[in-house]
Amino acid sequence: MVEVNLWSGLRRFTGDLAAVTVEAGTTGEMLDALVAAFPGLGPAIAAGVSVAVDGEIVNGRHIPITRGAEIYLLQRLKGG
Amino acid sequence: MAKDEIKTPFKLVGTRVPRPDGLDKVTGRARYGADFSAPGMLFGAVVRSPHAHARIRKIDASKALALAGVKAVVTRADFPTGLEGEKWNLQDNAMAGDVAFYDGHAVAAVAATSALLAKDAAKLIEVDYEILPHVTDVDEAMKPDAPVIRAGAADYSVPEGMPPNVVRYLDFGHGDLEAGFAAADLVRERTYKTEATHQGYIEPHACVGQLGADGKGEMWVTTQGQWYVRWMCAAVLGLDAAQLRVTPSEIGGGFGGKTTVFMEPLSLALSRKAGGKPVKIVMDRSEVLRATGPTASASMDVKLGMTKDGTITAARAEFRMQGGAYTGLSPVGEALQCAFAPYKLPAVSHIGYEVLANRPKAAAYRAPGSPMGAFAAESLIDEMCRELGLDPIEVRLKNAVTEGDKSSYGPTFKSIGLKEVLAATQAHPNYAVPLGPNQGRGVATGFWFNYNGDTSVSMAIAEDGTAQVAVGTPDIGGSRASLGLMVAETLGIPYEHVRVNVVETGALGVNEPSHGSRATFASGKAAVLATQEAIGEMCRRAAAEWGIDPEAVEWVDGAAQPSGPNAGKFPPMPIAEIAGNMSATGGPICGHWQGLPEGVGASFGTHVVDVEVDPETGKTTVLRYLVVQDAGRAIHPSYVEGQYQGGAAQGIGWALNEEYVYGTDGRLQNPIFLDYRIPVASDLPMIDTVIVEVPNPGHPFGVRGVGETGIAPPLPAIANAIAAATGARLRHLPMTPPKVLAAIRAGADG
Amino acid sequence: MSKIHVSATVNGDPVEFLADPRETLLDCLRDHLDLTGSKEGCGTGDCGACSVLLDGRLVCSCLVLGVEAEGKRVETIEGMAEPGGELHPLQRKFIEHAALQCGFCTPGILVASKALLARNPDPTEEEVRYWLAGNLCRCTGYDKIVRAVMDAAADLRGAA
Amino acid sequence: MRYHCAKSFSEAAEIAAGAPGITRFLAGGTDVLVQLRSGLVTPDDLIDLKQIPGVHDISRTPEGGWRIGVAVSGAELGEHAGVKADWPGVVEGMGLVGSTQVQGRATLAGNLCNGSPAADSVPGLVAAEARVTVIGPNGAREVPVEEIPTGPGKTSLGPGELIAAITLPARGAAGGDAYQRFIPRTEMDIAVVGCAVNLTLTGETIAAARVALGAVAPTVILVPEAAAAIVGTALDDAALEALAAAARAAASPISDKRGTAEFRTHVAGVLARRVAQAAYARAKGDTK
Repeated sequence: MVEVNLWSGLRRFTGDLAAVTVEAGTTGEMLDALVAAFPGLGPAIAAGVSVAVDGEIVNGRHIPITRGAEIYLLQRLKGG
Repeated sequence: MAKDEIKTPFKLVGTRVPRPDGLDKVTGRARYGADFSAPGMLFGAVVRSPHAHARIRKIDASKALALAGVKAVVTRADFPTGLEGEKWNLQDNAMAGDVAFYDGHAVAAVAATSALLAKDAAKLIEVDYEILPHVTDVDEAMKPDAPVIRAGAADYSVPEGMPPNVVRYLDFGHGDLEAGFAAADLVRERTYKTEATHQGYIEPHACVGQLGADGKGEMWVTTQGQWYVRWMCAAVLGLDAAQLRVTPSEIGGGFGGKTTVFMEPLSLALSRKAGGKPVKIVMDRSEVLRATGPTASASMDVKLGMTKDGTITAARAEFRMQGGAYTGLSPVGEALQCAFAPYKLPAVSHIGYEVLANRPKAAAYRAPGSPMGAFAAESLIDEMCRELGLDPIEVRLKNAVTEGDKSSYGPTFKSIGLKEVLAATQAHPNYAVPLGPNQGRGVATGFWFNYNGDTSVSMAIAEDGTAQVAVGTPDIGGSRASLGLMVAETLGIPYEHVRVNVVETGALGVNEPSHGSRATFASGKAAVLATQEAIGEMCRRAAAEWGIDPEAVEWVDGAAQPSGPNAGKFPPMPIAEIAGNMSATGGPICGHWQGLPEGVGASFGTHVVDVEVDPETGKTTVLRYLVVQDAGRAIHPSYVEGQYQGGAAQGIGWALNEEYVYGTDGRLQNPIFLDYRIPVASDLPMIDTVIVEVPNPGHPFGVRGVGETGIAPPLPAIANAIAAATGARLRHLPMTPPKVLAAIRAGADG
Repeated sequence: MSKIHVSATVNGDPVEFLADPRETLLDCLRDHLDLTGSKEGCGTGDCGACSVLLDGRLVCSCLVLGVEAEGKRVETIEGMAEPGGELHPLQRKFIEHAALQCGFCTPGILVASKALLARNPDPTEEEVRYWLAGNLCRCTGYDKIVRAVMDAAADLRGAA
Repeated sequence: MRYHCAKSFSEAAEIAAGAPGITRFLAGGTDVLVQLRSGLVTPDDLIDLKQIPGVHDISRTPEGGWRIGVAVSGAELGEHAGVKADWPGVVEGMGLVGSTQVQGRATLAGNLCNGSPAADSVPGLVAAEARVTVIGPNGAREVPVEEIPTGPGKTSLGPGELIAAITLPARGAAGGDAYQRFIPRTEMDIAVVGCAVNLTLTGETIAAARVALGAVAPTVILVPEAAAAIVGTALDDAALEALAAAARAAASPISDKRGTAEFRTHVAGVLARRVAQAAYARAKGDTK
């Protein structure tokens, strides 16, 4: 199980939960599990989110997530 | 890679070698976007809307097509329909459909046998417009009764009841804001505005595109990312990506503005319609300013709480930014995430609005969003430091984040060098120079995440033991030199024995552009990993020759040598010998790495500027400038300094003079360098630099990426210096003489 | 619109080309003579990337018509190094000081700097900055450019 | 566009008078080419004046002034020790037009005929009481320089008329002139306000003065009230304040992308003071 920290604007889709716990071994599984638990998150995740795992903003659905990892969803970042 | 695995003693990394493309670039041989020609080439010109917002009733190209030598005209009717999201954005921005959304929006394009003829023909294309109401200012565009630019463009994030031009809403933060402000001794809330600025690269966009009826195409183009050009052109035109081969030219500056397409798909569309003849399109400067991607303009509220000793107790930011008539390009999220990133905050709230306006589609510009956020947040921190009589660097040190601290935007920081940067700033002699009358000193800090991105690098050992490296990130500011240094260091061969080639899309897997300060980090890490693969192969070849276990061979100083129990049994086998025999020992020796290089390291910087303000005219002169920034590791210190200096100069321009000026008719009033005033040589002093090195454990040499952070601090640093010199606080960029004078005359607090 | 025949000397070599009267000298150098080292950054004389010497005088070639070159001497970046390839001290110093990043403004700045040192072998920093005020560089912040020019000047004085 | 290379002024005037469409004369070309490139003005006939004998010359007039040919570039003017010694204000005004590169081409006459109220060389010429030689289908005439521009982009030159030369009067003893402009950067900008002052002294006292302002009205203007404020004074603080007030009063600028009317009016006063001090110092013999 990993705890996923959501940005405030997403709470209206999660019954005001700021953090959601899901079962996931990768970033992709984590995003899918979020949408399964809270379908209202679907459009947000489809629109593109950035994921920070243990303080590092990662790209892609393949990034492994270990138990107890710090996970944040961030609004999508663009390069410069 | 753990921290202790970072190599420290280097032979080449950290030296100031000549860049490999230097000779071509000082002799005029280097070929940039407009320097390419092909046999049978036609020339394209683009017809652009003179209106900020207009329905296109009819386009009549008959007079143009009647001119001898005119070969093709394209309009939106020549492009596929049914695109969605960013693909539609790119297509509609490249060529307007029913509506022109901004002054300069392309509405038609023509190809002819000469550039002059194409221009003449463009003038003969008649467009019938129905002028619509327009809005260009972000605050005006936010009003409920503003002209609606694109109904239904808002995404999931926008709650019911917001004004019609709000297309994205952001809301994030943590902690108890009310308690935070209650714990403060001083709470201040201010509003700030920044105007749109352009990246201002000196090389206009240019390309030669060729597309046959068989769907196969070629493009030669100035770009930060050839694969981005490929997917974007393929999307806009409905082509198969792999059938389009995109070759990047040398690039005359990009700063984020050459990470997308504008007229590139038009050249391909014209070529296809002209029987597959190549079509060259070169923008002029006014097209660059009117119709490529500037950055957003912003309107920002910031509220901060601070105790008497300088501890920040709470922060709130509400930012509104327009990024043109299309969604997704206003960097409001990044601005919010960067604004308070340098500080430990028990409570913080960020609110953002992305707003549509009748302006060109914004593009990335060096640390997108960070300069605006820094301007608002760092100006207010400075104002409060002055009010409380506190030293601005001490206050920043007191609140500075370090490894393990929770960031303002959520995640916990890994290794970062902000405290080291602040300490180096405080110790620098510039911070102690006495100031004269009408002079003031300003300090500010900035942040950029840095970025990795899709990366694919191949390298190969040549027959004589020299090495070639194929990378996909165009060299904008000396990255061939830094990549060459890292590969040579890894191989243990002279720097001159490595050639780094920036290659076309057919030669590697997908690479993201040279953006996000990623070229030296990501292509560098990939190049080192690819080189290690080739080294592994060379060790295996040596082991086979010696008849020992490959595991018992190590690579030292450009040669394979037996290690462990076999140490000293055989003389080292140098790379030239292994390479010379490669054909007999198993064939070519190559290395490759592809993926998303993990381990990005964020970079903080602090700037100190001294200015003098003419109290009679409000004109600001920059007397002294210092950039201190954490590079992680400077592979080529001269080009790291160059990034610091260039970022500072762009930020100085943004702070003092650069802005998009729109008339009441919605037309851009300053589309030439005469009036879009970037800094000239006589405007600036020498820009002093200090490279702080807190190595990034995520990179084999400790690189963080240095390109972007440096543009953020100048905006607030100069505002803070002007406040120190005059007592007047400027909260609306640019700080032009009329604005500064008005603020001075209005009293101490404008 | 008929073209006009133009004879000129470019980098010491006699050249001939046919120019539309609307074409600038920059267009003619780039498109008719394949000398693409001079760049167009603005077309309005504000950026200096097209700097050349016309009868020894520093000008923006985008502000000169091609037909005006008739009988004149034009010097461009392509003629700056010795015919055998030995670089001018300015060119060497620009590489040494990392005075270029993207390199697009570099040809114009080198040509302009050469014109400066021809008339002022020992310029101050301020003189260099004002002389080059019409050569925009967006990458470097000018610091390393000014240092390279001053170092090249010192080099040339030493060599003289 | 037809390109003509005139061999004499009368030939140039003849071509121009006979040309049915848009005609432009090419002296330095720094405005004409920009307009051509941007598509703003594409002349039907472009008449190059640079091959006409004498157009590159700067010569002494019998009265002790200077006659400056129409094709003399800013750089050539700046290198002319004689003009520089007599009329440093005129030379520094021209010297502020554009970059070093533009200086290699731009001319006084071109700057004047472009009709910009912000033209940097014009206030100095007006303050110096320069005159221009106009040649046209009906022969030549001499005109005070301030009568040439009539509004933004407009001149009083008739069809077929062109400027052949600009004449500066003799400097005379104890005189000095100066020009300064205000721009947001240090170089490469169009003047937000420009001011030229030309004065002569009797002892410490200003005997005569002319003050001209640029970019505060539809044309460069001569401001007799500003001159009156300093004539008879030794440029004391009261005179300087009266000068500044007169300059502000004479200013009727517009607000545009380069500056607000309020700012321009204020800076007109500031510059008038600063420029008068510079001219006064020169008249007293301070070099530079």
